[in-house]
Amino acid sequence: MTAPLLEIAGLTKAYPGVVANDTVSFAIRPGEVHALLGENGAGKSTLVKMIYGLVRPDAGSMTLEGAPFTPAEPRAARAAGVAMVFQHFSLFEALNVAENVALGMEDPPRPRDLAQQIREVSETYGLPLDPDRLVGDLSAGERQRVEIIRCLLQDPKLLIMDEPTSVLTPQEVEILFHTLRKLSAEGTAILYISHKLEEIRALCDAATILRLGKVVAECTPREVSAAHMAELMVGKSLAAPARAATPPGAVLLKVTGLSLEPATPFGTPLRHIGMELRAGEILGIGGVAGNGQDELLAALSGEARTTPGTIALEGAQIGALGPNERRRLGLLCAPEERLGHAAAPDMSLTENALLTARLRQGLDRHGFLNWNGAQAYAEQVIAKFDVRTPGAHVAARALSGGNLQKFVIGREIMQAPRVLVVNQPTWGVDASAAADIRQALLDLAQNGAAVICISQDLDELLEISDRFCALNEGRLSAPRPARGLSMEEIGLMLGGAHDMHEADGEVPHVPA
Amino acid sequence: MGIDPVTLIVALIGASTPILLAAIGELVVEKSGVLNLGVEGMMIVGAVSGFIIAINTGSPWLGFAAGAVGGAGLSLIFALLTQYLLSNQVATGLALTLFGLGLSSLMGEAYTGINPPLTPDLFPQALRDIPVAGPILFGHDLVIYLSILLVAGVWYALHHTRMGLILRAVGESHDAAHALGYKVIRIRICAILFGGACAGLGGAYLSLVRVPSWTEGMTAGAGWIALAIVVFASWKPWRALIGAYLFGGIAALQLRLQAAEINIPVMFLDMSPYLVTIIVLVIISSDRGRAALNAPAALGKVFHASG
Amino acid sequence: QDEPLQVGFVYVGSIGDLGWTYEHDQSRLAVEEHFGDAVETTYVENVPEGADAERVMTQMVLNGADLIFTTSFGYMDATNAVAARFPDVYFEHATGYRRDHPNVSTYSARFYEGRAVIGHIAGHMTESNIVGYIASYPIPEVIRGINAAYLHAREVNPDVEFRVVWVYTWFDPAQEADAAQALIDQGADVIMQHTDSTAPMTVAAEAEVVAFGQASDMEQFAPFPRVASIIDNWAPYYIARTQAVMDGTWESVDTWDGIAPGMVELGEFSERIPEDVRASAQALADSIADGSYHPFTGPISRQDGTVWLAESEVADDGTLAGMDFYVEGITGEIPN
Amino acid sequence: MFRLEKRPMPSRVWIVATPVIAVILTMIAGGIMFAILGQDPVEAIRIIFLDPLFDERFASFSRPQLLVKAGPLILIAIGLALGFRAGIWNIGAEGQYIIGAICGAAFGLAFYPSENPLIFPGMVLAGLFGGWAWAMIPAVLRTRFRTNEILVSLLLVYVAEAILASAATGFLRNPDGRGFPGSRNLSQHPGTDNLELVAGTGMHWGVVAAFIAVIFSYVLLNRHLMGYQIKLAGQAPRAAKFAGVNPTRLIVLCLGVSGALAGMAGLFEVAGPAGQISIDFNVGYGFTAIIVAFLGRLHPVGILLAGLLMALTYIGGELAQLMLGIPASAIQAFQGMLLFFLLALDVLSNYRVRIGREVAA
Ligand SMILES: Nc1ncnc2c1ncn2[C@@H]1O[C@H](COP(=O)(O)OP(=O)(O)OP(=O)(O)O)[C@@H](O)[C@H]1O
Ligand SMILES: Nc1ncnc2c1ncn2[C@@H]1O[C@H](COP(=O)(O)OP(=O)(O)OP(=O)(O)O)[C@@H](O)[C@H]1O
Ligand SMILES: [Mg+2]
Ligand SMILES: [Mg+2]
Repeated sequence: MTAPLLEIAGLTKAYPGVVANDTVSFAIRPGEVHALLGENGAGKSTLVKMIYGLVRPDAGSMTLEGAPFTPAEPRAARAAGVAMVFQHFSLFEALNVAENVALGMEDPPRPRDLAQQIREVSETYGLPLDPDRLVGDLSAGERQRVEIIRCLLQDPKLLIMDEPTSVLTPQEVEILFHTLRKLSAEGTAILYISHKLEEIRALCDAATILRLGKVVAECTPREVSAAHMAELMVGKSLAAPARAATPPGAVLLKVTGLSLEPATPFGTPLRHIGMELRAGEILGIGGVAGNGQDELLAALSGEARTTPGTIALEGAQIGALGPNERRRLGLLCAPEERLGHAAAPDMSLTENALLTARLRQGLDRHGFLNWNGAQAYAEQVIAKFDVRTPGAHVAARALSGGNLQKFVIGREIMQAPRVLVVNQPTWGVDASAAADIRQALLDLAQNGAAVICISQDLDELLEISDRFCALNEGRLSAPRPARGLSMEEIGLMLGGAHDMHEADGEVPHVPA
Repeated sequence: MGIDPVTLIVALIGASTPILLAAIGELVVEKSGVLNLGVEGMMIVGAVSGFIIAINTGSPWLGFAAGAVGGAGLSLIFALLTQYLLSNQVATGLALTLFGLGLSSLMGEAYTGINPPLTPDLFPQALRDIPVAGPILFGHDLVIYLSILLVAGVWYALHHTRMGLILRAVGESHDAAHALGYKVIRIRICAILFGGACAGLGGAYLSLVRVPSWTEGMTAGAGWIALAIVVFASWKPWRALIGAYLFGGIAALQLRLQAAEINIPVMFLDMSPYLVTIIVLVIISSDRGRAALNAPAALGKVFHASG
Repeated sequence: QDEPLQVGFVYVGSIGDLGWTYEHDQSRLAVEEHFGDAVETTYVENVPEGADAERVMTQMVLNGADLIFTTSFGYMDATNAVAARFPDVYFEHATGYRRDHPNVSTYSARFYEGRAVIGHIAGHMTESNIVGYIASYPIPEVIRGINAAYLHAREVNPDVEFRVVWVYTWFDPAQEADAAQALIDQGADVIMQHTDSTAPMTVAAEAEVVAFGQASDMEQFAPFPRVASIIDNWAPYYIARTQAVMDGTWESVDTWDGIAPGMVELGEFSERIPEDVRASAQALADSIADGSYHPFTGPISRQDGTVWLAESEVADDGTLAGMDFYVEGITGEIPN
Repeated sequence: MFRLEKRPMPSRVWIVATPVIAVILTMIAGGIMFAILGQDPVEAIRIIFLDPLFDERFASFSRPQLLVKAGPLILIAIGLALGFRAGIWNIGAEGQYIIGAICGAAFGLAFYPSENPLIFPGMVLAGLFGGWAWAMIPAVLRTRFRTNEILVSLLLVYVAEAILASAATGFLRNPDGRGFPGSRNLSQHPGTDNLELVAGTGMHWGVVAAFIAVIFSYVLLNRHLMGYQIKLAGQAPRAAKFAGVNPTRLIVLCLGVSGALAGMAGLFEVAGPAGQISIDFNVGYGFTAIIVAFLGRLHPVGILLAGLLMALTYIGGELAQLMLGIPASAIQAFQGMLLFFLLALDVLSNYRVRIGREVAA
C-alpha cells in the first residue's frame, strides 16, 4: 500500500439546524478512484467543498502528502494540486472556452498558448474542444469537458468530481471513464461523487458512504451489488419500480412536422418532429442535453408557440394554444430545471402549487386566488409524495433538489393529467427518491394517462418506458420498443458521441 | 449661414467629455455586475472636490486628482452598502445622488463665483493652427486625450487582460466566480471605486474646464445621460465613446442650428439629443443579433456567498 | 423694546446660484445690516413653485413673519392665496401682477432699461456685426430685453444682426457655455445673456469676445470679456418696504422701477469700451434715469412690419409687460 | 468580521424594527452633521421630525400637508412598485407625471370657462391617459424592438420637460396672463378644481386616489392572479412563462399602470396643490417615488409609510431652514443619510448576522 495522498480526520461542519458533516474521516491513495456516496443532503458536496477551500471546517484536520492541509481558499487548494469539477457548473456562458479555462487556472499562459494547450490536452484525453467557442453554445457534455480540461491543465494530484455524469450519454460516460482511468494510471487520485451506482461499480476502487453527515460504511464497489450500496446509503432496502403490462389505448397526443426556431441565442432548433402517444404508455426520449430537450418540452407545454396544425391532443389541435389552455385540456409538463423554471425559488410551496395547478384544481375565482385551497393542495402533494419539508409555507429554494423534484412531479401527477411530459425527472436525485418518482410515473400510465419522459439517464428510460426514441440535434428518431434494446443500439440511436474519438484508438466497452 | 463642421467637432468633444468619463466608469461597474445609479451624485461631488483643491493648490492637475478621489470616496458608501449590507442597488444609487447633491452644495458654499486655475492646452499653438486637423486633433487639453486613452485602456483591459477577464466573469455569474475562488465582493468594490473615480473626474472636468466655476447643481443631469450612454453602448467601450459624442454632437448641433436661424421649432431642437439617442438605440436593439450577450448577466443582482 | 420685525424670503433657487436668488439674498443681508436688531430675517431656498411655495409661506407666517417677499413669478397664485388667509401679514411678490388682497404688493425691475444701454454698447463693439444672445424662456421679460438691446444696437450700427439661442433653462452652466460657444462659432463677437450662470463669460474670455454681466456684476471677468453689466439690486426696495411696515405706512402698490431708483444698476463700464462709447452709453443711461428718454419710443414696427409705435409715441406699461413679439429687424422667430 | 446568513423566511420582528432603528441612527448621524454646521443638533432633529407633527404652532397646518406632499409620491410609487416587482424598470415616471398633467390640464382648459361637473372626471381620465400613453412608448419599443425600457423612459423625461416648457409658454399659456408663462389656474376655477374634500385635512382627490391605489395594489398583489403573475415574473421569468404568463402583456400592463398612476398624480397636482402648468411644474416626484417604492420594500403598506416619512422630512426640513437657517443642501444630505440607514439595515430582516468564524469567501 502506498501512503495516502489525502487523509481526512474528524472533519465536522455544522449549518444552522443541520450537521452537514459529522466527524468524517477517510483517506485516498495516489491513483485511487474513490467514490463518495450518500442520499441528497448527506453532506457530500459540503465535504468536497472543504477539501477545495470553499468552506472552512468547524473541526477536524486534513493532511495532503503527509503535510497539514488547510486551504483557506480555492487558490490555495489549486496550488496544492487539488482540482474540482462542480456539481453545478462553474462556467460563464458569455465567455469562450479558453477564457473559461483560464479563469480556473492559477497562472494561465498567454491566450494563444493556452488555446494550443487546450487543443493538445483535449486531443490527448479524447475530449475535443474548440477554445474559441462560447460556452453558452456548448452542449452539457461539452461543458463538462471544459470543466475537466480546466482541471487537467493544472496536473492535479487530486481531482474531485461532484456528480459529473448526470448530463452525459453512455458513450460520453465511457470516454470520461477512460480518461479518468488514464489519469488514475498516471497517479492522479480521483474523488468521485455520483448517484449512479452502476457507474461507481464500473469505475471506483473504494467507496465511502455518508448518511446524515456521518460515515456509515466503506466498501469496495466492485465487490458489492448496487442494491447493497443503495441500502447502505438509505439505511433500508429499496424496491425496484414495479409495473404491470397494459395494452396501449387510444392515441392521446399526436405531433406531426413540428419545427421550431430556438428562442435563445444558445438554443437548438427542432426539426420535423413527429410522434404518437397512446393512453397507458410511457414514451422515453433519450438524448444528450442540448439536443433540443428544453425546446421540445417548451413546444409541448405551450411556452413556445408552434404552428397550429402540428400538435393534437385527443384529436383537438392545440398548437396555437398557450400553456394554460393546454393544461385545461389535460396536457401537463414538468421541466428539467427545478429552481426558476418548474418552481419559483423564493416563493412558498403553496405559491408554487398555484403555479400550474390553478386551473385544474380550481384555485381561483374570477382571478381572485383561493389561498386556502392552494395550501391544502400543496399539503396533499407533500403528504402523498413524501416531500420532506417543515410545511407548505417554506420557500422552494429551502428544499433539497430531490425533495423539490418530488414536489414538482407530484404537483403535476395529482392533477390527473391526460398526458404528462417530464424532462429529467430524477436529475441529481438520490436513489430512493428517484425510485419513488419512477414508480409514480408508472402508476400514472397504469391509470390510463400517457407519459413522455425525456431523460439522459438511459437506465431510467429502459426501466420505465414502453417505447424509446432519441433526440439528436433537434431531430427525433423513430420509436422502438424499449424492451430488449441494448445500450450499444441506443448509443447509435443517440449519435451523441459522433464528434468524440478515443485517445489511443481503443474501442470503448459498454459498462456492465 | 452654414455650420462649420470643424468648430462643431471641437465643441462636441469638449461637451461630451464629462459624460464620456462618467460613462466609461459606469461601464466598468456594470461589467462587474453592479448597477450604480448614483453617477450624478458622484459627478457633482467630484466637481466640487476638484474645484476646492484646484483653488487651494492652484493646480488643475491636483484638482482633477481630487475630483477622482471625491467621486471614489462617495462611491465607497455605495460599495459598502450594496456589497456588505446587500442593500438594493437601484435605491442605494438614487439615494447616493440625493446625498451627493446635498453634500456638494454644503462643501462648495464658500467657492461660488471664483475662477479656477486655467487648464492649459496640451499642444503648441503652431500645431493647433493647422487648418481642420489642427483644432480637431490638437486643440484640446490633457483630460480629453486622457478620456480617449481611458476608453482604449478599458477596452484593452476588459478583453485582453486577466483582470478584465475576471471582472467580466464576476459580472457574468458571481456564483461561478465565487466557486472558483475569486473574491467577488472585493473585485466589485474595486470596480465601483473605479467608476466613482471616473465620474468624479468627469465632474471635475465640468467645474474646472467646461464651465469653469463651481455652482450648485452644475451637473444638471449629465450623470443620468452617462447612465443612458452605457446601455446605449451595449457595454462596449468604443460604443460609449460614439454614444457620448453622438449625444454631445446633437446637443452642440441644435444650438448651432438655432444660432444659424434654421427653421426648425426650438422645442424639437431642444429635445433632439434625447430623441436621436432613443431612435439610434431602437435601431441597434432591433437587430436580432447577440447584442444581449454583452449585458452582464448578473447586473444588479445581490451576491451573497452561502456556505 | 418691541419684538424685532420678522421678514421672510422665499427663494426659487439656491442662494449660491450667483444670479437671481443670490441677488435677492444679498439684498436680504442688506436689510439685516440696515436695521440691525430691529429686524430678523428668515429664508427658505429651492422652494418649488406651486403647493410647496404655499406651504412654506404659511409656515413662515405661523413662525411669526410680518412681511414676506416671494421672489419668483411662479409664486403669484400661492402668494395671493396665503395672503387671503393671513390679512395681517404683508406680502411682496416679485415680477407678478396680481394684487388680489390689500396686503399684497408687487414689484419688478425695468431690466430693459439696462438692456438698452448694453445694447447700445454692443452695437458699437461688434465688428462682425453679429451679436449672440443666450435666452432662457420665451417670456415677455426676456423678449423685452432682446427688443430693447436690439433697438439700441441698431441705432448705432444699422448692420447689426442678433442671433438668439433659446436654452430653456435659467441656470445650466454647461448648456449656457455650449450656447455661447455655438454663437461664437456662428460668428458672434459680442455675447449677451439672459440666463444666470457665469459660464458664457468664461467661454467669451477664451474666445476673446465681449460679454455682459447679468443679474450680478460678474466683476471677476472685468475688464474683459465683461465690459459692462446689468445688476439686480433689490436692497433699496426691501429696506424701504421694511421701513414702511415698521412705520405703519405700508400699502399695496405695484412697483416697476428701473435705473432711476437704483433697482437696475449698470456695472462699471470697463476701459475696453472706447472712451466716447462709454460717454454715450452713460448719457443714454442718464436720459433714461431722468425720464427724458424711454427705451421704447417710436417709430417702432413689429417684426411683421406692422407699426407698433408711431413717431415719438412711447410704449405703455401694459404692452411692455406682456410683450410677445420681436421688433422689426430681428430675423429669428420666437418659439411658439 | 461579521457574517450574514440568509434567513429561510424574512423576520417579521426586524421588518418592523429596522425602520425605527434607521430613523434613530439617522438622528444621531444627522445630529453630528448639524453640530458640525454649528447648529444645535437636538433642536434641529426635533424640528425636522417632531415639530411638523406636534408643535402647536405648526401641527394643525403641517399634518394635513403631510398628505398633500405624500399623496403623489405614494400614488406614483405604487405603480412603479408593480413594475419593479415584475422586473420592469420604469425610471421615467417624472415624464409620465408631466404629460399626465399637461393632458389633464389641456382637457380642463379646453372647456374653460364651463363649470360642468363632468369636466373634472374628464380631466382625471385625460391625465390618466396621458401618463399611460407616455409610458406606452417604452412599452412598445421594448416589446417590439427589445429596446431597454430604463433608458427610453429616462430619456423621455427630458422630452416631456421640453414639451412642458413649450406648453407653459405656448399652447396652454393663460390668455389673460399678460404674456407670462403658465396656464390658467385650475384650482381657482370651480369646473377644474381638485377640491380639498374635507377642509383642513389636505385630503384632495389625489390623496384619495393614493389610498385607493394602496388598497387596490394590496389586494392585487395578495389576492389576485395578476399580482401573483407580477411577482412570479419578477422572481422567476422562466417559471412565469411556464405558468402561462405572457411577458409582453405584463410589460404593457405594468408600464401602463405605472404611467397611468403617474399621469393621474400629475393631474391631481396640477388641478389642486400646484394649480397651474408652469415651466417648472414638475418637482421631481417621479424620481423621489422610486426611492419611496424601494423604501417601502415594494409593499403597498410599506410605500404608504415610506411616502409619509419622506413627506415628513421635506416639511420638517423646510421648518428647519426657516427656524434655524439650516441650508437646503444640509437637509438634502440629511435625507440621503436617512435613506442610507434604511437601506443598510434592511439586511437584518433577510439575514441573520453572525459574529465570529468566517467562511472563506
Ligand atoms: N450553505 C448552506 N447553508 C446551510 N445549510 C447547508 C448549506 N449547504 C449545505 N447545507 C446543509 O448541509 C447538508 C449537506 O448538504 P450537501 O450539499 O453537502 O449534501 P450532498 O450530499 O451534496 O447532497 P446532494 O446529493 O443533494 O448533492 C444539507 O442537509 C444541507 O441542509
Ligand atoms: N444558503 C442556504 N441556506 C440554507 N440552506 C441551504 C442553503 N444552501 C443550501 N441549503 C440547503 O442545502 C440542501 C441541499 O443543498 P444542495 O445545494 O446540495 O441541494 P441540491 O444540490 O439542490 O439538492 P439535490 O442534490 O437534491 O439536487 C437543501 O436542503 C438546502 O436546504
Ligand atoms: Mg451535492
Ligand atoms: Mg445536489
